[in-house]
Order: sequence, then structure tokens, then C-alpha cells
Amino acid sequence: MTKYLLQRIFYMFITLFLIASFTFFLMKMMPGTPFTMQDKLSDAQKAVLLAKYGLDDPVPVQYAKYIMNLAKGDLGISFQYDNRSVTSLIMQRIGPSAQLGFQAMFFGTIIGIFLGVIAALRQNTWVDYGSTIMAVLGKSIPSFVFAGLLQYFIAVKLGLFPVAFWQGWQYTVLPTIALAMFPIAIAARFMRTEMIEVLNSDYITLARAKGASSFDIAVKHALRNALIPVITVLGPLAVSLMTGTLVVEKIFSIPGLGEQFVRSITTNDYPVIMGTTLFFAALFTVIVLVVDILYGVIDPRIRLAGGKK
Amino acid sequence: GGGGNTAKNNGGQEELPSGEGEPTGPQVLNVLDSAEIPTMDTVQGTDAVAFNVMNNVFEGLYRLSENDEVVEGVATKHEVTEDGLTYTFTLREDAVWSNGDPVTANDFVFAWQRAVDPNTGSEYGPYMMNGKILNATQVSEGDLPVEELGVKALDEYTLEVTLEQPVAYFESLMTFPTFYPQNQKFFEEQGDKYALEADTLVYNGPFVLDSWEHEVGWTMKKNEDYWDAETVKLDEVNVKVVKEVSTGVNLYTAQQIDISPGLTSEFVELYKDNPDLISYLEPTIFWFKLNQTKNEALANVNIRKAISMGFNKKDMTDIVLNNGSIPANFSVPTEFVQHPETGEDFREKNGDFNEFDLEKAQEHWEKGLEELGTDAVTIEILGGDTETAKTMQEYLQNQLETNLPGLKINLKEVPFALRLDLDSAMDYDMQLAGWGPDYLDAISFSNLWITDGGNNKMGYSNPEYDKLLNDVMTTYANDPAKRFEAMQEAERILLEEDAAIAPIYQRGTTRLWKPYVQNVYKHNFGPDFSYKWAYISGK
Amino acid sequence: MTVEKILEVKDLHVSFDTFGGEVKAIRGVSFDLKKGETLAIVGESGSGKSVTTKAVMRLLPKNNSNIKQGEILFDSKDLTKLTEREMQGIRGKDISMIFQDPMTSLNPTMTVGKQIMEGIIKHQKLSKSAAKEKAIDLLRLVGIPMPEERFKQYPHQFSGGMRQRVVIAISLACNPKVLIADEPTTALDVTIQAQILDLMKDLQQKIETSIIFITHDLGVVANVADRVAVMYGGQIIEMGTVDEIFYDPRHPYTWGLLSSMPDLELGDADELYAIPGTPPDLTDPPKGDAFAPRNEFAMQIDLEMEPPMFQISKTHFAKTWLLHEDAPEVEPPLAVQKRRRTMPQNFDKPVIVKEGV
Amino acid sequence: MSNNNYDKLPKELFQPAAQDPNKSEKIAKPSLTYWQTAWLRIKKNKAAIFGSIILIIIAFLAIFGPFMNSHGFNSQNVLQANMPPKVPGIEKLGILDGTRNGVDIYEQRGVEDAFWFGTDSLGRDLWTRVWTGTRISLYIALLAAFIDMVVGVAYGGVSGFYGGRVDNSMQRIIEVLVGIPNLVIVILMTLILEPGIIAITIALTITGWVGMARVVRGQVLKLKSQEYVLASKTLGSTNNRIISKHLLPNVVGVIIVNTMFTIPSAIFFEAFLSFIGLGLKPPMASLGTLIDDGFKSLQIFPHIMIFPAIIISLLMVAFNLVADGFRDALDPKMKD
Amino acid sequence: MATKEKLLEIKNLKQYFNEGKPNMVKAIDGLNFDIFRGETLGLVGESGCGKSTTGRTIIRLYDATDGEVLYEGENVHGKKSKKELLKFNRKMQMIFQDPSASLNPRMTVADCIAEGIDIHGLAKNRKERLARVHELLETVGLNKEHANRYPHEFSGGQRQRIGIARALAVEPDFIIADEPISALDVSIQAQVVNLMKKLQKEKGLTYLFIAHDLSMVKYISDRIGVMYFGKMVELADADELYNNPMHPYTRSLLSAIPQPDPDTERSRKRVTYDPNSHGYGKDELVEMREVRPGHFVLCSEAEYKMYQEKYAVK
Ligand SMILES: Nc1ncnc2c1ncn2[C@@H]1O[C@H](COP(=O)(O)OP(=O)(O)OP(=O)(O)O)[C@@H](O)[C@H]1O
Ligand SMILES: Nc1ncnc2c1ncn2[C@@H]1O[C@H](COP(=O)(O)OP(=O)(O)OP(=O)(O)O)[C@@H](O)[C@H]1O
Ligand SMILES: [Mg+2]
Ligand SMILES: [Mg+2]
Repeated sequence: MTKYLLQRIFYMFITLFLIASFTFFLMKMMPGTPFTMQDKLSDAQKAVLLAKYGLDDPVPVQYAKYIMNLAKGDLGISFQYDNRSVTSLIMQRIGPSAQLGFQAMFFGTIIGIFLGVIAALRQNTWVDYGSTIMAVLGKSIPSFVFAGLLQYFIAVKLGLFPVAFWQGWQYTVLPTIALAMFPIAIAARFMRTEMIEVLNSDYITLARAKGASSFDIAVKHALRNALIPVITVLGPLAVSLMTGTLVVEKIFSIPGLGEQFVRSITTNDYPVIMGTTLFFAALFTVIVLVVDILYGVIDPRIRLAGGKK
Repeated sequence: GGGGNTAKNNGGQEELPSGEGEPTGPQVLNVLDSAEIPTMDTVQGTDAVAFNVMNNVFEGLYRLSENDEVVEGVATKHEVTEDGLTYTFTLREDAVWSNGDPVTANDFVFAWQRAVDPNTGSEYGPYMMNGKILNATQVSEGDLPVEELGVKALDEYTLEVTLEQPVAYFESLMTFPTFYPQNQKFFEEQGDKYALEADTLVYNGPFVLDSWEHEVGWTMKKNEDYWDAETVKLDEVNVKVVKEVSTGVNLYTAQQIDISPGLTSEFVELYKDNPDLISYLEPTIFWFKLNQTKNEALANVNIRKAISMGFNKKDMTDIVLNNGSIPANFSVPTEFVQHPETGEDFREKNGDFNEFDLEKAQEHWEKGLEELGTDAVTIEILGGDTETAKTMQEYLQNQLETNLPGLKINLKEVPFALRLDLDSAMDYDMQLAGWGPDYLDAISFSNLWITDGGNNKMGYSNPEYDKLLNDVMTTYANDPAKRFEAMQEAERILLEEDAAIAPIYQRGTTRLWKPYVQNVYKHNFGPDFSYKWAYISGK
Repeated sequence: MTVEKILEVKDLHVSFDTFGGEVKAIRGVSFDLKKGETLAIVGESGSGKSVTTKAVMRLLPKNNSNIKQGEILFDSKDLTKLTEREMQGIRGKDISMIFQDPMTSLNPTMTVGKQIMEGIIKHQKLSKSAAKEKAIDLLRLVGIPMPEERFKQYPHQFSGGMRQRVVIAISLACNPKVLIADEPTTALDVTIQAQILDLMKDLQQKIETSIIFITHDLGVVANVADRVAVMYGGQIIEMGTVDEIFYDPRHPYTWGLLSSMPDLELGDADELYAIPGTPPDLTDPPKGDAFAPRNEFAMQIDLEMEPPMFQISKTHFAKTWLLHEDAPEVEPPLAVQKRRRTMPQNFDKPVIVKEGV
Repeated sequence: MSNNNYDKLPKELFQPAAQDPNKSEKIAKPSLTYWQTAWLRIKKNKAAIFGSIILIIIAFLAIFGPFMNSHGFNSQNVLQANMPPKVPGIEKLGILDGTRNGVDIYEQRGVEDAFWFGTDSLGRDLWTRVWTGTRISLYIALLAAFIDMVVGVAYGGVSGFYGGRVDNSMQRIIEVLVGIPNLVIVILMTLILEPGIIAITIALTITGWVGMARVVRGQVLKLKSQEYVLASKTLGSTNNRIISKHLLPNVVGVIIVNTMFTIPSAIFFEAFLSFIGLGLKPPMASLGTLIDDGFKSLQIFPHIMIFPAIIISLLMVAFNLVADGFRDALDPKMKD
Repeated sequence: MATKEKLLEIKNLKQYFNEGKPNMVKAIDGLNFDIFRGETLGLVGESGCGKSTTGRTIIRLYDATDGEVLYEGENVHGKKSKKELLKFNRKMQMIFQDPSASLNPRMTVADCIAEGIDIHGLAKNRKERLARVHELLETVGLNKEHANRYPHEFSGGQRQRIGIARALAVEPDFIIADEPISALDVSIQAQVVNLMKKLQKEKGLTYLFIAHDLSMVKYISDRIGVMYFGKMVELADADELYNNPMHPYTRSLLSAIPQPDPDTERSRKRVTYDPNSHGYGKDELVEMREVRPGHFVLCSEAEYKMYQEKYAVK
């Protein structure tokens, strides 16, 4: 197990290195400069600025410098936010995004699983169709629409929750709901499919033969066995939700990472782009690893196979 | 191109609640801004959000008041030599930093030197100072040491500034944040952390930055040590970051903020009967740049005229934009600058050029096509990718295609950075672009179109135009009236003779504004608002 | 033989809805089970053995199966009329079942101990710790060494034979009155099979459980059964004590089964006897005797009329026209002839049973 | 049983009957081909039939809808901007009657025409635009499904099947692909590509298939040790044959479920591409861009967003119903 | 025993799973035996003792950890060109334990059977392919109409016959049958066994027959090998093994066979086997030794002497 972990961590670093390198060179091809006033500056002024940020070095030199700094754990300093380190920018922003993403994942998954289980237990009844339709709508209507509707009706019209901002748990309710629609849909659909299969297996019949109630069967026996594909899909989704989502953050004025990331790309804030990309990628690879480990926790048979590649 | 993100105009100032009633109730103002403050280091500031905060927590030599009148700031008065090249400012002795240090002439010297020092990497420093303040260009390019910059502290409270050539609007320039002072001692104490947080800064303006929660918002509190603290009525200004217009409107509806963000046409429609609705004009103009080097058709003046006159600007401002914008038949905005002697608006004499006129447009079109020897022309419009830009572009595309038979328009909507790249490379046919001024002078608009000018980038070149502009900058530098009229003539050449650009509209802004918010002054360049004189009455 | 009847199945009909039409999987099955006895059910694949027992447990798939007709009397209650919730109280407690495929019958993600405890906690209302003790006892009882450690392990850590014993432990957890074992040893080798059979017999003696034992292996039947029911085409076609079935079979299908086995003692005959043809199509069961098309002794009447049940002795029944007085005498296959003996309790001649069994 | 009279049976009946045991060697079920069975099953599945009917109606309207009135999809008339929907004949019902907040806008502006879905901010007929947009979105849906099925399935299949080092590297490649920000790639694409269907296709191809690849890989990992795969190996099957003939047909279930998730993602991804200038050339529209457009005026002119949103939802619900039906029908193992 | 031609030689074959990990399993641990052309070798043993693994390793489904498998003198394992592999695949085939799991549920019977024909290009065109499929179906006692159906539409016995037809399609010389009859009822078991015997007679096939059901194994096999924990413990002619079981495990196994005779069953006594009963010394050489001609037993020198005395050929 330790050997396996070490191996995976080694691969993680290779992956991150590749991502860093690709992104670095792709960024060099992006149009524009990182300067807000690029259209007003003379060429001489631009040259001075480029020199100051080390952007006049040949690309391979810049790359080498970047990778060296990276190895030291230094992500550099933002071009947009004067003198602020990329690390501090990410740290400032990650809190709300992570909390929101986590809440949405947590509640979304629970509700989705619940819907999926109900649908599977009452297969081909109106409950099933209802839950399918809910899941499909959750996926086919974009989250910004939900966000807009929730803000207008629940916050402005009914005054039940705050309209926007990020100052306490009440503030997290509406954005969480808006974001949770997606995990709900996914969890519900995959859960239903898998649950139907699991419910047909022999050990479920044995559990019924023991006299277990329908609830016990669904929760204690079937759920865990149906969870594997669900976490396969939800793992990466969790990463993207927890690292921020542009629209919901914008609509609820939440100081999250998603909005900052998009802005860093449109303003060519190279260090922030790189930093956030690496942060995201690191989280992603970690989650993929965690999902692989979770496989083993959920299904003890896989724990043994964990050693195999 | 050029974003209009640095300055705004005050056309309908009288529409903003002003001077009604006495201050009553808690003097707290709640407003929004559209982004996090990118920097609080005055020499690094480049955008409206930063300038707006800086304007309220710092103070330069002068300050903008109602109607962009220049009033006393740290300086009480100044003298100019006859050649207009040397300014000597007298500073007030009761101006202090919030840590108790006095604001001295050296603080200005220090800040200005930093602004042009290439190691600082300031963008606005060189932009505002080069060519104006003596040696600024050489210093900013590293050819001269910063000490050579034409600014000197004659004593603690006397500042001498030497210019390279006379600058007619220099006084108003002194209200601009790039020219604010910085406390050298404090700056050196803070080192890397300077201006990163509310408490790693000292303030000398009507307010101090009390708290600054990054990405969320900031609070400004009245500065009791401000030399004119008596005038300041507000105790607190709370600013929150909101990026989505609809969110801002919802917050306004929910009574959480006092001034809404600029409304989009849909919201104007929704609130058209609301008494809180106010709108005002800004000095920002949007136009089509017509590149004469890439597309053969656009090199033809008749085609350009046809395009200039070939679309309905009024429907566009009134229905498509519907936010207080007005059709633009000019290249220098209305309600921006006035004749130095008669006081009449720039527009009054020059009036409108190339108004929408279907018949004339089609006449020019026929003629142009004939000259080109073709009956079909395809033109690509390079446009922006914002929501409003898109609707507008689709409208204009449809108008031009319908009104000018044989014209086929392709829309190319790209992200801002890419658009600038294409602009620099002159790799476009027609481009929808806008411009807002950085100083209170028509030349901010006029010198865009000189041959090979940094912003021309469309191959426009007219020796007559260049000559007039040259005169404006040299011969007439100390003759404001002549200078003004020369620029009016230049505009006529640009539009009436050459139809070099096709103006579309001058931007207006419409907001919901609580009537109890009084005396918030709005500015045409630099910062958006001054809260120094503002108060709450009858909330 | 006036032992108490614990389970009585009367004229059970079960069918499934499929695209091919309605599959009449069980067509009038009747039998009873006495306290402490073992009833073995044998028969061709697809003859309805599993369906019959699942019907008793009410574990048939909900969506496409239905019990068309018949009663299942247990403890004077008709199980076909109980609600799902009432059944939950009976399953595992009064009637428990070992499934056809033991290898997949354990939940792979739950420890073995928990799976045993589940039924105990549910039916005997024991505390967790008491249930745990009982579960460990059960593991010890089914002969699993070091039960305390094994308790915490997952099924995949058990060998096939051990898993099988766990399944048995689960089914015995609440001292059921009826234990249904559906081919529990098919996948095991003979030594482990023998251990398990011994174990079941032991337990049966201790707690007087009645067992329904389904298997293909006639050796196993000979070993465990008190009585045997032979199924074909959704019906019981012969039923009797184990001696009656092995030593005096009457139905030609039973003859076929008995002759199909190779004999260890006997040398290799050139070819094993195999019943020709395939089982009947249960969507459209034949009009007469379902076995007739494969029956070398078939008579005209077999094709036209379903045979009634004939009673040969108090305990021996067979459903074939060959027992009719008008039927010609036929010689059973050699393998059957060799084992045939006269059963003292037999009636003088077979009589038709009119009112079920 | 008991009412039979067994006593008086004619003796002749007890004569041996001629037997042909092979005659009974027949299969219970009627012989049907793969597609016949699938069709029978689909037909029995009411939800799937319902779904197909919706799909047919939507497809029909997407093809013919724009011709059902005289408006072009880019005929602007700003004087008729933001007209609420009005369908003559059902005004009495109080819906689609051309009023907004109780005011009859048609009367107010003196508009004679009736716009069934209303008009947008440039006065374009939404009925025409929505159905034209539906065409594009249907194309995107099919394209995304195709890419998913071809690239994603193949990649996941190969990765899962070969396992070991191949799998390890292929999974790392996926991680790298997911790690590089999409937006950067797409912006770079705007540099070299003209907006339009080709650009959309390429953008979708770059990363659209990753999710499918992961899911298929998981399934293949599970299936590849099945006995029938081993059996095929002993016959000397090439790996390609095993993947395409044995593994993939058995992963159809998850492929279908996953495709149903890819489709709406792709539809909105196209809207996002249009937003940064890589999607459709304006004034073309798709359901995604129409929803994006309509969203900003949701409070004031809800009709602009509601119609495309309804159609996209209907489309997805229908797709899912049909897909579920297909999944069940294509599985010959399903007894039902 | 007349001299027979060795078709297959298995030499010191080892198959370890998860090698080098704590959960290593020595599924087979040094097997040595030969299979003669035209014979049926039965393989029996406790479940989990490595019977299936032996079969699968022989046919290259697993790469052997050690040892070799010689088919007509040529090593089956090790690096092989595609062509050589195909050659082996044609000569050696396998019938799988579970008939339903070993048929692809989404392939028609015809496609299942024709797979080998397609791979080895044994049919020139579709017509010939179909004709071959029909012929095979008839060989295994099914009929043409079955060709277009799906495996789940067949009964267990029929499915097993499809598996046999699939293996026969490439006209192999040697077939490994892994518990081909366990899941079937007696009558169908008889059908399958009859079919296998008939084919052996007609085509001179060689079988490795793995099963639990000892009576069936005895019936079909010429020789029988008994495995215990990855090792062969006894190998002899079928009758010889039943009449003179030497290894205690074999005896235990034979004593556990239930007889279809209630009276015998009531009186049968089972012998249990305790692997510790041998009491082998630390460096005692335990290996296969030929006690009687053709009868090999895993034993130590001491045991060998004892067996020889006890079972001396009279
Ligand atoms: N869920 C179902 N849907 C349709 N038909 C079914 C279903 N379950 C069983 N059957 C049919 O019912 C009949 C009896 O099946 P059952 O499982 O009882 O056979 P069995 O006697 O247990 O056979 P085996 O010895 O193979 O286990 C078979 O023809 C089978 O095809
Ligand atoms: N892929 C594998 N990985 C790890 N262990 C395995 C694997 N395959 C088989 N084994 C182990 O190898 C041993 C021998 O297994 P094998 O399947 O050969 O037994 P068998 O004799 O065929 O048993 P049965 O009679 O139950 O079929 C068992 O302990 C099994 O758990
Ligand atoms: Mg069964
Ligand atoms: Mg095996």
C-alpha cells in the first residue's frame, strides 16, 4: 500500500510537471500582454515593463526560471493585483469556493443518491419517472438560471435568504442549492442504474430472505455496492465545484477562485493562471487518487487489488 | 481601441440629487463596485475601481469638485511662468497623513519619481508624465536617473514642477491619482507589504480605508485629521464588490445599497417608471474604426461615408442600448469641454457630421461601388465579446446589410486581449471600439488620429489633420482659444471630408439612485465619484 | 406417521410475464413438509424447483411474476396473502433459505459478522453485543476455526467452502422452523460437500428443523433426504420416501434420471443413458403429459390428457398414465431394474388421487 | 383436476405412441433477430415511445418550424422588440395572449402580427429563431454523442483493456488534458480558427470525451476478466477484436447514461464558445445562446428564455426516456 | 500400458498470483505430468486447489511463473510470434466452467461459434462460414435454427454444447474442459459427456477433464490426477486409482463421494484427511514416485517403501 501510494505520488508530480509545462507554453501563445493599458502604452514603455517582469527573456529561459521557482514552491507574484503573491491570492479565494463546492457536493450527493435509490426501488412508477425528470432538468438547465431564479424569488421577493455576499451560513444556502443541482442529477442517474443492478444480485435476495426491511436492504446492503460508479463521476466533479464556478460566484458576489481564474486568463495574468492551474491539477490528481483509495474502502475486495496497477 | 474605464463625464449632473435638505440620520452610504481593488499604490493604479477609492482616501495637489471644477487640495495655490513650463505649488501646512506625519513637497517628489522609475513598472506613470514633465521619457526608459525628473521640493511646502512643453490642462491633471503624494518614510518601513492591506497604508484624504476585505469589499471612514474634515459629512462609506448587474439591482430592490450599478436596457425598461431612475452622459464615444489598409473597399471614401451614414443610430441608442446613451455624429464628445473664452460646448460650433441618412448613404454607396467596379462587398466587423456589444453588433450588421444593398457583413467577436492584438497588427476591416479621456481636454480624442499615432492603427493619414494637431501641441500651446478651434477644424476634416471613422454613440449611464443620497459628485475623467461633500438626507 | 405438518403447499401456480408470452413456470404444485424431516426436490433444470421455493419465501421478482393460484400454509397462515411487512417477520426467523449460488450470496462490502448479526438483531431483538456473541457461536458451530477473527473479515477473505458455511450460519441464526437449501453444494468438492451435509444433519437433530433440499446430485439426495419430490415441467411428477424413489421409482422421467448416472462400481458402459429431447415450452405447455414427447413409453393418452396423480403407497405418488390399470406393462431401463426392490407398504395397485396430495 | 372422469377411458388410448424425440428439440421463444427483439421491447416501453414522439415533434418543428411564419430568423425590427408571445385563438385562456403585466403590448404598439413565441431585443421572431437554434443544438447533441462514442469509448476501452503501464500512461494523459485550462485552449483556438461549426467540432473533440473515457475504462476493467473474454483469447482473438466485439457491446448501458450527460454539457459548451467568439457566427443562434441571451432579461421578458429552456428540457427528457428504453432493449439478457 | 505418444508435457509448472506481495497465492506449485495423445486425463481436487489455474496456464491465459508446457515438444509459453500463437490457439482449446459466463450475452450463437473460424480464416466466404456453423451445431446436437439466437435463450445444457461447438470450430487436437458439467442436471450431464466421448472417438481428441463429480470423472477419464493445494498428489489409471487409492487425500476424497443409494449412504463412513499426518521431516524429499506402473504418488522415501509393500503388484 505504501509502495503503491509512493508510486502514485511520483506519477502525480510527473503529471503536474507536464501540466505546468504545457500550460506555460500555451500561455506564451496567448494574444495580448498582461498590461491593463496595453493599448495606451508606447512600444518603449511596453519594453520597459516586459523587462521588469522578466518577460523579455527568451521563452526557454523564462520556462527554466519558472520551473526552478516552482520547485522551490514559489508561484510568483500577480501582475494584476499589484505586488500580491499568487499563493496568497489563491488562499484568499479558495475558502469560499471550497466551502460552497463542498456543501453543494455534500447535499447534492445525498439528495441525488436518495432520489436514485427511490427511483430504483420504485422502478417504472411515477416516483421513478419523477426523479428521472428532476435529474434531467437539473442537468439540462444551466446553474446560472437556477441561481438567478433563486436570487430573485427566494431572496428578493420572499426575503428568506440574503441576496448576495458571503458573511455567514445563511449566505451559502442559495448558491449551494444552485450548484447542487448538478451533483443531484448525476448522482441520481448513476445511482438508479447501478442500484437496479445491485438489487437484482443474489446477496440482496439473501438479505431479503433474512427478513431485512426494504429500508435496511437499500441502505445497509445495496447502497454501498452501488456507490463505485457514482464516486467515479463525482470525484472529478467535486474538484471542479470546489475550485470555483464562474457564474454562481458572480451572481451571488462570492469571492471565489472561479471568477478570479477566468479573469486572470482574460487579463493575461500569467503567474495567477499558472498557479491556479497547478492548484487545480494537484487537487484533481489527489482526488483521483482518493477515489481510487475510496474504491477500496467501499469495496474491500478492491483493497487487495489496490496493489495491482 | 481603448476602454472607457478610466473616465466619465457629467452631462446630467443636475439630475443627481444635489444640495437638497440637511444631513439627517446616520451618515452611512452603501454602494457597490464592480471588482476588487487591484492596487492601492497610487503610482500603480490603472483602473476605475482603484482610482475611485484613491480619490476618496488620498488627496493630490488639487481635487475635482462639482462639475469637475478644480479646487484646493494639498496645494492652496500655484504660479506658472510665462512660457508655461514651470509650475510652483504652495502646499498647505495643516495637511497630515493619518499617522500624523505632515504631507510635504518631498512626498510628491518621491511618488512621482517612483511613478516613472522603470523598476516600479508603473503603467500610468510614464503614460501620464512622458512628454509632459521634464525628462520623464528618458527616466522611464532608464536613460536618466530618477533624480533628473523635472520635479523638486524647494522647501517642505513648496513644490516646483518643470514641463517639457506647455500643457494646457496641467492643473486638472494634478487631481489625477498618479500624481498623488506618498509618505516615503512609511513606504520604506512597509517594504514589500506597502499598500497590500488597509493598515499598511497612510491616508491624507477625506476618508481613511478602515477595512479592506479582499474580493468582498471595503469600508471607508471619515478622516478626522483631514484638513477640511468639517466639510465631510459622511461617517462611513461601505463598498461591496458585485460583478453582476442583476445582483446589484436585486440588492438595490432589497434596500441593501443606495446606488445601483449601471443598468442594462432590460432593467431600464423594467424600472422606467421608477422615480429613482437617473441617467447621465459620459464622455466616452464608440465608433467603427475603418481600416483603410486591409480592405480595398474601406479605402474608398464614398464607401466609408455610406457606412457612416448607413445605420440608424437613434434606434440603437433608444431601443437597443436604452441606457441614456445618445447617437454620436462626432469624434469629440458632447458636454465634455468648453470653449475657453465663450464657454460654449465643443459641439455647439461643429454640430453633427454624417448623420444617419438612408438616401445619402445609398448614394455614396452606389458611387463607391461604381468606383470600385463591383456590386458586392464583404466586410468583417471586429467586435467585442460582451453581452451588449454582441446585441449591438448584430443590430449594426443587420442595419448595414439591409441599408446598403450588396454589402455582406461578417461578425468576428473575440476576447478583449485578442482584439487589441488584431488592432495593433491592423488585421481587421472594421472595428467597433470606444474611447474615454484621461484628461480634461479635447486632445485626448483629437490626437488619436494623427498619422501613425499609437491609436490610429487604421492607416488614416491626412497631412492637413496632422498639421492642425501639431499646431495645437506647439504653436497654440499657450493660446487656448486658437487651440480649441483648431481641434474643431480637425474634427471636421476627420469626419466630414474623410469619414475616417464612423461614430456610433456616446455612452450614457442609467442608475437607480436613492433620492436621499445627496451631493455625490461624479467626474468625467480619473475617478468616478467624490464623496467628500456627500451626505444622507431624509432616509 | 402423524407428525405435525409445518408447511403445506396446495395447488400452486406461478407465472412470469415475458415478451415471449406468459411463462407458466409452476403449474399446480402441491406438497407438504413435516416437522424435522428433509424433503429433497430433484428435477431437470428449469423445471421450477427454485421458483417453487422462492414462491414460498415470497421472493419472486416483483415486476413480472405472480402467484396465480394456490395456497402456502405455514403455521395456519396463508403466506400468499401476507403483506411484505408481515413476510419480513417470517423470513429469516421461521423460514430461511440458502440460495442456489452460495458464492455470490454474501454482500461483498459487509463483514461476515455483521451479516450474521443482522437477522439475529432483527428477529430475536438481542442487543448488539449479545448478537455478536451469538454470531460467533454460530460460526464456531458451522466449524469455522478462530471465529472471533473471522467475524471481522469480509467474504472475499473466505474460501468457497467457508462462505457456504457462513450462508448456512445465517440461515440457521434464528433457529428457523423451515430451512430451504437450493443447490447449496453444487460448486463444492465432495469433501467439503460431505462436511456441510453432516453439519446440516447435526443441526437438524438439535433444533428439529424441517429442510427442503434442492439438488441435482442423486448421491446427495440419497444421503440427506427423508422424502423426495421429482419435478418436471413445473409440476411434481413423483414423490415418495427416499427408498421408494431410489428402489421403486414409477415415473419414466425418474427412471431416466436414475439411469443417467454413471455407476462407480460398474465399468464404463459405452454411452451413458440420456433422456432425449429438451424440456417443454412453458409458455405453451403441452396438452397432455408434459413429459410425453421425450418418453419412450408414451401412449396415445399421454398426448391428449394430463395424467392424474396415482398413489402407490401412503407416501408414494406418481403422475403418469403408466400406472393406470389399462396401461401396458413396461420394463424400466436396466439401471432401474437393477436397483428395484419391492416396497412392503405399497398398495395392491395404484389408486387415483382425486383431491390433490 | 378432480372433475376429470378417469374411470371410463377408452383402452385404445393406452397404445404406445410413435415418438420423435428430436421434434421436441425446439426453443421456446419465437425466433427474432436482434433488432426485431429490440423493436418489440421498445414498443412495449411506454416511456420510450412517449420520448420518441416528443423527439419527432421537436425534430419536425426544427425542420419546418422556421417556415411556418413569414419571419426570417434575422429580420430585425427594433420597433417590435421584446414583444410577448401571442398565439391567436387561445387569448381567452389567459396565456400567450400578448399581454405583459396586464397590458396588451400588441395593442399598445399597434402590432398586427402575432409572434407565437414573442420577439427578442432586436425585434426578431423567436419562434423562427428558436427552431433554427434547435437545429444547431440537435447537431451539437449528435456531434457530442458521436465524439463521446468514438473517441471516449475507444480511449477508455484501450486504456482499461491493456491495463498496467498503458493504462497508467493513458490515465496520466487524461489528467494532463483535464489539468490544462480549457479556456486557455479555446482562446488560443480563436486565434487560428474561424468561428463556426468546424471550430465547435474541434473544441468539443479536444476534451469532450474525457468523462466517457473514464467511465468506459472502469467498466472495461471490470469486464475484461469475464470468461467470455478469456474464451475469445483462447481462440486467438486480437485485442482489437476483443475490445470491439466483446467488451464494448457490454458497456452499452453506461455509455448511454453517460452520453445523456454529455449532450446538455455540449449544448451549453457551444453557448460558451459563442460567447468568446468561437461558436456560431452571429446572427446564428442555438438553444444555448438563446438561453444565455434570454437570461439577462429573465425578470422583465421571461419569454425570451423560457421557450428555448423548455425545448432543451423537453429534448433532454425525451432523449433520456428513449435512451433508457434503448438500453433495456439492446440488452438481450433482460428477460423483460 | 502400451507406449503412448506424449502430446503434452508439463514440467515443474508454477503459477503464483500477486508475486512479491503479502497476499501472494501459490495457486500451482511445481506440477509435472504428461498427457498422451487421444486420452482423457481427469483432474480432481478440493475447490481452490488450482485445477482451473492449471488449465488456464496451459492454454496461456496466464503467464506461467516458472516451468514449461511442451506441446508436441514445443514450448507453449515464452515469446511467440503472432503466427505461432495462432497455431497453438488452433490446436488447443478450452471449454469453460460456467457456460453462461463464457458466452458473450450480446453475440448470437452463430457469431459465438464462428469466432474461431473468423480469426483463423477457416471459411472463404459467408456461405461457407454459415455452412460450417450449421455443421458444428449438428455435431453437438443442436439444430440450424438455433444459429440466430442469443445464449440466454438456451438451457444450461444447450449452452454448454454451444461452448463445445465453439471449441471444435477450429478443429483442435486438445481440449481442456474445466468443469463442463457441474451446473447441469444429471440427464444433461449425460448428454454432454456422451457428446464428448463421441467426438473423441470420431476425431481422436485429447481431453484434460476437470471436475468435482468423481463418478463422472471416473466414467470419462483414462487416467486421473488428484490435486491438493497446488500440487499433484496422485496420478494413475482411472480404475487403478479407484481400486487402489494410496495418498490419504485421495482416500478421503473417494470416501466422500455420495452414492445414489440410500442404503449405502446410511452406512458410509467418511475418512478425513489431515495434511499434518504425514509428519514429513525438514529435509525429506517429497516428490512424485511411481509406486505401481503408471501409478504415481506424492510421497517421501519412507512412504514410498510403505506403499510399495502394501500395493505390490500381485
Ligand atoms: N424472472 C423470471 N422471468 C421469467 N421466467 C422465469 C423467471 N425466473 C424463472 N423463470 C422460468 O421459470 C422456469 C423455472 O425456473 P427455476 O429457476 O425454478 O428452475 P430450476 O428448476 O430451479 O432450474 P435449475 O436446476 O437450473 O436451477 C424456467 O423455465 C425459467 O426460465
Ligand atoms: N487471478 C487470481 N488472482 C489471485 N488469486 C487467484 C486468481 N485466480 C485464482 N486464484 C487463487 O488460486 C487458487 C486456485 O484457484 P483455481 O481457480 O485454480 O481453483 P480450482 O481448483 O479451479 O477451484 P474450483 O474447484 O473452486 O474451481 C485459489 O486459492 C484462488 O483463490
Ligand atoms: Mg434453481
Ligand atoms: Mg475452477
